[in-house]
Amino acid sequence: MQDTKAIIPEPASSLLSFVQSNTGQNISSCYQCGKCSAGCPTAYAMDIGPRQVMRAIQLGLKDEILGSSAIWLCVSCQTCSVRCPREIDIARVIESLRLLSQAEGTPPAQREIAVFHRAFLQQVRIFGRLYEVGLGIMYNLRSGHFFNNMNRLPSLFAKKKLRLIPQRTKGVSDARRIAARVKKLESELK
Amino acid sequence: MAKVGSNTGNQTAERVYSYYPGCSQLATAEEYDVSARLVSRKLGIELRELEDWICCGASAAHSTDHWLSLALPAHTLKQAEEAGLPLAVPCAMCFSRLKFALHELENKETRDIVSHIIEKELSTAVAVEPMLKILADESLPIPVVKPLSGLKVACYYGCLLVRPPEVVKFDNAENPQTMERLMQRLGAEPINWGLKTACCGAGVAFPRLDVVLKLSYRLLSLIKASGADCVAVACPMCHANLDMYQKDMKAKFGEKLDLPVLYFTQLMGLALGFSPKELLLNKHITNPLPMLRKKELI
Amino acid sequence: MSADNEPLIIGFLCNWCSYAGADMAGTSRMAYPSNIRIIRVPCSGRVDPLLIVKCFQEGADAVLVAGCHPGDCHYNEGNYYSRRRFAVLRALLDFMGIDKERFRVEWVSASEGKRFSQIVSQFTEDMNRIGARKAG
Amino acid sequence: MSRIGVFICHCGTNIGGVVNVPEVVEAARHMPLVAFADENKYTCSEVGQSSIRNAIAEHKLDRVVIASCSPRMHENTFRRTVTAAGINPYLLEMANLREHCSWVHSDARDATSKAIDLVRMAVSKVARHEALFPKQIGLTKRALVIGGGVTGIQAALDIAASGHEVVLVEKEPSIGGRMAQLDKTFPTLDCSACILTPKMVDVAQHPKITLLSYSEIVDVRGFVGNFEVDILRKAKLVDYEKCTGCGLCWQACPEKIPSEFNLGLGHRTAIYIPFAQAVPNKPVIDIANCRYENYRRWKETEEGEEPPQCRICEGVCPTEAIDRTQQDEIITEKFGAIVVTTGFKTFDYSVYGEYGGGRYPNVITSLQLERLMSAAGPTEGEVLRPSDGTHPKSVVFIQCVGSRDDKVNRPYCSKVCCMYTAKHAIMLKEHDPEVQCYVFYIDIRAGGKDFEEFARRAQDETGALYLRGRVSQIYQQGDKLMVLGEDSLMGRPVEITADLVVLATGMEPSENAAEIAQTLNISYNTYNFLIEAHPKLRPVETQTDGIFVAGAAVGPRDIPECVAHGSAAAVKAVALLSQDSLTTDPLISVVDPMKCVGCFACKEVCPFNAIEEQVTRDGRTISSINESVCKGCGLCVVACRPGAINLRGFTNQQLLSEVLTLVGR
Ligand SMILES: Cc1cc2nc3c(=O)[nH]c(=O)nc-3n(C[C@H](O)[C@H](O)[C@H](O)COP(=O)(O)OP(=O)(O)OC[C@H]3O[C@@H](n4cnc5c(N)ncnc54)[C@H](O)[C@@H]3O)c2cc1C
Ligand SMILES: Cc1cc2nc3c(=O)[nH]c(=O)nc-3n(C[C@H](O)[C@H](O)[C@H](O)COP(=O)(O)OP(=O)(O)OC[C@H]3O[C@@H](n4cnc5c(N)ncnc54)[C@H](O)[C@@H]3O)c2cc1C
Ligand code: SF4
Ligand code: SF4
Ligand code: SF4
Ligand code: SF4
Ligand code: SF4
Ligand code: SF4
Ligand code: SF4
Ligand code: SF4
Repeated sequence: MQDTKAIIPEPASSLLSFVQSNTGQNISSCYQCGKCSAGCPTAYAMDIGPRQVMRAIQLGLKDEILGSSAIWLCVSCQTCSVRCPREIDIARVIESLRLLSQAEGTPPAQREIAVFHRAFLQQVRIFGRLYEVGLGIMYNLRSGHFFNNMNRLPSLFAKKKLRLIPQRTKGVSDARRIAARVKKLESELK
Repeated sequence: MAKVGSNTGNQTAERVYSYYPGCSQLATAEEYDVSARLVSRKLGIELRELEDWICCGASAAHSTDHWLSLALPAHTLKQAEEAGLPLAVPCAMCFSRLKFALHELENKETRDIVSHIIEKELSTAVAVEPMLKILADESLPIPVVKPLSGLKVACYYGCLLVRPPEVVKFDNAENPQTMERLMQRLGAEPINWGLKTACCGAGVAFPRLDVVLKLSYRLLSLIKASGADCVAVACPMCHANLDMYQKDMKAKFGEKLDLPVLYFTQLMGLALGFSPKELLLNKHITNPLPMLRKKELI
Repeated sequence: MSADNEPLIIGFLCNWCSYAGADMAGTSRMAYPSNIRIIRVPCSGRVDPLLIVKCFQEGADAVLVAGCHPGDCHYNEGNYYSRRRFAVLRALLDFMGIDKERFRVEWVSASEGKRFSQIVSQFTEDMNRIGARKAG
Repeated sequence: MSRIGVFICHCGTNIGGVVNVPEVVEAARHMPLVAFADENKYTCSEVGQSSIRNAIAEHKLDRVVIASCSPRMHENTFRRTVTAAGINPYLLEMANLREHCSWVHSDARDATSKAIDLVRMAVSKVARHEALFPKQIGLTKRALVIGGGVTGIQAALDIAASGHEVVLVEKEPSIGGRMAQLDKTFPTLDCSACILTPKMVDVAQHPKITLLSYSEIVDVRGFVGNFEVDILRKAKLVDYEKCTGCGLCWQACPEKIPSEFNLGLGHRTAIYIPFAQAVPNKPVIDIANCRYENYRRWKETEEGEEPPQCRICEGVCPTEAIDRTQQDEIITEKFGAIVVTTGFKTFDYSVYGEYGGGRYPNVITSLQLERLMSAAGPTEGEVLRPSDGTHPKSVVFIQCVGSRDDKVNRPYCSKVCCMYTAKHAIMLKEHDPEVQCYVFYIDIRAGGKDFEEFARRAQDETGALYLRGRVSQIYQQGDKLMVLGEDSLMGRPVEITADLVVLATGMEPSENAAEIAQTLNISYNTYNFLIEAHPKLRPVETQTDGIFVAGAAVGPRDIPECVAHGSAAAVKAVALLSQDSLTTDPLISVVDPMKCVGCFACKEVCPFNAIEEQVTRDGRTISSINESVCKGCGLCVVACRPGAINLRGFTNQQLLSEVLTLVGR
């Protein structure tokens, strides 16, 4: 990231054309009205809101975006996309930025969220379905928040909310094979 | 489309669906699955669970891996296509992921790649319907035996069931009415409130509980102020966020909510005469039984 | 007709835009080759495709039709009609064995003297390149 | 046998410096039918023109070619020259040796040989010219103005001031339009009624103006100078000859209906005038809601419950003016010019579910706020919340609702709402100093004389807080409204608790704008705004001669612009009506009735609807071109396969002969 506050715009940036072609959205048509940020449930917690993400794409400020917490705090609720007066699918744009940041290996600004997503997929790869207890344990181990949600466990078990034994499905082989083929495809695409 | 048997007019008009419970419905949201099945059977709807189905990938796949986020639901779509029946989906998250995949697969190029991944030729000729739409179908008579009179219900749809409209093609994104009309048919009184489709914090409870607390509290406090007795939901994630953390909210915001959060299928079940036990009403963290007793509904 | 003016280009220019654009090229002294002969018409929609066929049959090397930009037509929609008719004409010329490069439709506004001069220069150059039409 | 004279101009050295003029003259002398050829130093000079006149007389010339500058420059000059010498002005042709030759070519040989070609083309064309005579047609010196808003009122008054008769047709019971609903007007804060009412009264009293209120246009025939218009006069059930406007009837009528004029915020009776200063100040009976009319309808079928027979109005009326026998009637009138000023309506914001879609009583539109602020309005000028009648203390304004939004297919800016919102912020503070106003905006558009100063006043002096950002959602919390926006300058979400939210809903054309446009055969855009002949240079004309457009029906605009526009349309109409007759341009298309097979391919392409069907004496239906309407574009000529149509001045034979002088044989 730049250590100066002055913006050096890159109007015809490769970021802009990448995002536009990757998502089919015309980012240049964003006129910065702010309706997206206004309705975004998690904007209050973001370093830059969805409107600023759009602006940053217009200016080509790649590091700023890929390193932002916005792309991780976005919960894909689609509120912004449904209301944007320029009909931009902002949620989709943010999703593509999140994928781009991982492809580029940018350290996620919200590490815990990224860890959570990965732990989740790990469960799917192992069991074919989500195993919530496993997810909790895996997440706590990886995130370093060892006691996260631990105080809730007794009541969850008491209400039989959690299964101690993971679901078994023959589908697990399907899930594993799909995951493997995706991995292969993606490495080929690179 | 749902098959409607020849003996129309008869309560047992035959409607058959493939059924994709989704992971949560086998664990934290078991009561949703159980009540959905009970109610369906009562209404003459047959649910045939897909065999050996796998996870839809939820927000994790779509946040981290584009092709996986399409391939996992595509596998399920293919299963449904092979079963030749419309697919009934209780969980709003699964529904959303399946619908999104379906939408993306309309693009031939995408479809070819995903077909290649799952090693099966995909089509987009699959009907995917949310359980809410199926059970609230107005042409389907509901044999109410115990009207939910006097019960004020705040219907909460969350994000994924109705957005984006061009993908999910269900009800209205800003002011949906399906659940309200259903509650009225059950004899309950749906309240009018303005955040029916606002976000509860979705899947970030683990990594960012603070966000879920803030967003879910905003919903619950508005519902509480609107005088509702309980909340009806159609999504296990909404349920978890609204139901599980009310104590934490009290600690953080100082308001005692004590607002039961029920699956709409559980409320249907009550009206159809099932017992609290059958409907697993005891599984909720915020216990709904005292309120239901007070309202003389159980 | 004088032999040193080959290739011969016949230009049909609409009175309101393109003819005025050619006038503009004149007032601004924007030189172009002298091969073109301009016929004034009220609207590019007045140009009968059969007349263009006739031009070629009689030995013209090239034909230019120029009118107002789409949407600017003095007669609202005349140039839309001409666009459609000329699309059909192209196919016919092809059938007649006439190189489709020899027939060009351009939009030139009254202020586009420079554009007119450029179009004619380019067109003449292209026609020089592909050469005069073989008699017959 | 024609005798053609050719005159070739040197234009000083402009032509002669490049083109070898004597060589061209020599070549011209040998062209077919040329009886005389000569050169001039400056043809357009008095000397040049008189030499032409002399040559015509001396050599008995009957057609003339002038080879000089562009016909766009001097064709009219030379038409007059030859006319003075007794030749029909249409037996003239020009060759453009300057703009199209000497000025763009430097090689003398090439330029000279091209000049000879151009003269040859002109000679062959002029030989095929016919003498043409422009026609004079009569016209009806009356104007029709459709729509009695401020624009139509202005247009009617200005036309009438020129001494021409005007009929003003208004579909509502009163003229005044939207402006009558406003309280004060930016940028000067004049009271709207105070400046509009005198104009409305002038309309009613002007001897040259006939006001047809409660009336609509149903059909229009004819063409410029000679329109024939069918006007529907809706039954008012009140005889305006007898009625004195005393008001006893509407004070006594027991039936209460939400008032359209007050946008549902108050009530009116079944016999009513829409507002106190209405013009005409006489009531109409709302047939759909009058108790006795409902009774009369019931009487016919006797289905359902018997409604009460009321007739109270008839009882109280001192002049027996109520006339139940009145029926809708259609009258036909003739006009020379038509001015369309059908105005606008405000965007229906119910499509915005995120703003409550009309479910929250305390979310109102700006026009409703005007009614609340008006001393003559439903709350007598007190701004009270519709839900509970309390005074709001925190008021949020949202701009650009139904404007600049592709989502609702309204990408355009409504132009007046930034200004009227500023007005509302200023006014509200005057009404109640304790009010805090918040204005959500995207940009402030205050271009206009004194506009920016006015908009600043709202921010600088009234303490209104302007927040740059479009609001995403409004929801009700208790008896408050929560407004979720972003302060995009800080980049942070904002939440405001409001007592009242005012939506600056955009402008769109009135409901039946497209129908009116179709009836009149004028164009309209995708939003149904009428289209002017040229957005800059012919802003009140249309492509149809004799029909003019003005005001908010053409696009969003404020009162100063509407008034200027109305006056502009009036001037254009008056300029037309002031002529004793209309001269038609003879360079138009004609049908050869013998060749026409009646396929009407021509009619399909004509952009001006100039082609009519006509039955011949031998019973064939053939095409006939209305000379007053045809503009001579020639589209029909090309469309006609049997070659039955020709365009005078640009006939098939002429164009072909020009081609053939260049190529072939
Ligand atoms: C909330 C609000 C506040 C405003 N405040 C200001 C302000 O402070 N200052 C300012 O300059 N401008 C203001 N404006 C703008 C102003 O109202 C308009 O510029 C002006 O009223 C337009 O006048 P008009 O005559 O063109 O149209 P209208 O006022 O709409 O008049 C059109 C008339 O035609 C009639 N009509 C429609 N169709 C037909 C038909 N088919 N047959 C016969 N009659 C028909 C209608 O009934 C109406 O009487 C405001 C607008 C709004 C919405
Ligand atoms: C950079 C620029 C770009 C623009 N682009 C556009 C555009 O794209 N579209 C658009 O619609 N508008 C545009 N405009 C605005 C447009 O130029 C003006 O609206 C328009 O030219 C004003 O015309 P006018 O006749 O009122 O005034 P002017 O053009 O100023 O004409 C006034 C005339 O009066 C003469 N005059 C002055 N004083 C006297 C005197 N005492 N006695 C005799 N004669 C006198 C002057 O010499 C002048 O000829 C632009 C303006 C600028 C500055
Ligand atoms: S809502 Fe759309 S136009 Fe407005 S700031 Fe967001 S992306 Fe840009
Ligand atoms: S989709 Fe993401 S960016 Fe858009 S409103 Fe929801 S959380 Fe915010
Ligand atoms: S007639 Fe035209 S070309 Fe001749 S002197 Fe006059 S301006 Fe010049
Ligand atoms: S009472 Fe009679 S005279 Fe008086 S306003 Fe009514 S209709 Fe007219
Ligand atoms: S008959 Fe009665 S309801 Fe009808 S207008 Fe007269 S007073 Fe009103
Ligand atoms: S005038 Fe202002 S409020 Fe109205 S549409 Fe334009 S920018 Fe928006
Ligand atoms: S196109 Fe020709 S033949 Fe057909 S109706 Fe028109 S004039 Fe007659
Ligand atoms: S010349 Fe043009 S305007 Fe005249 S009748 Fe033909 S098509 Fe219509």
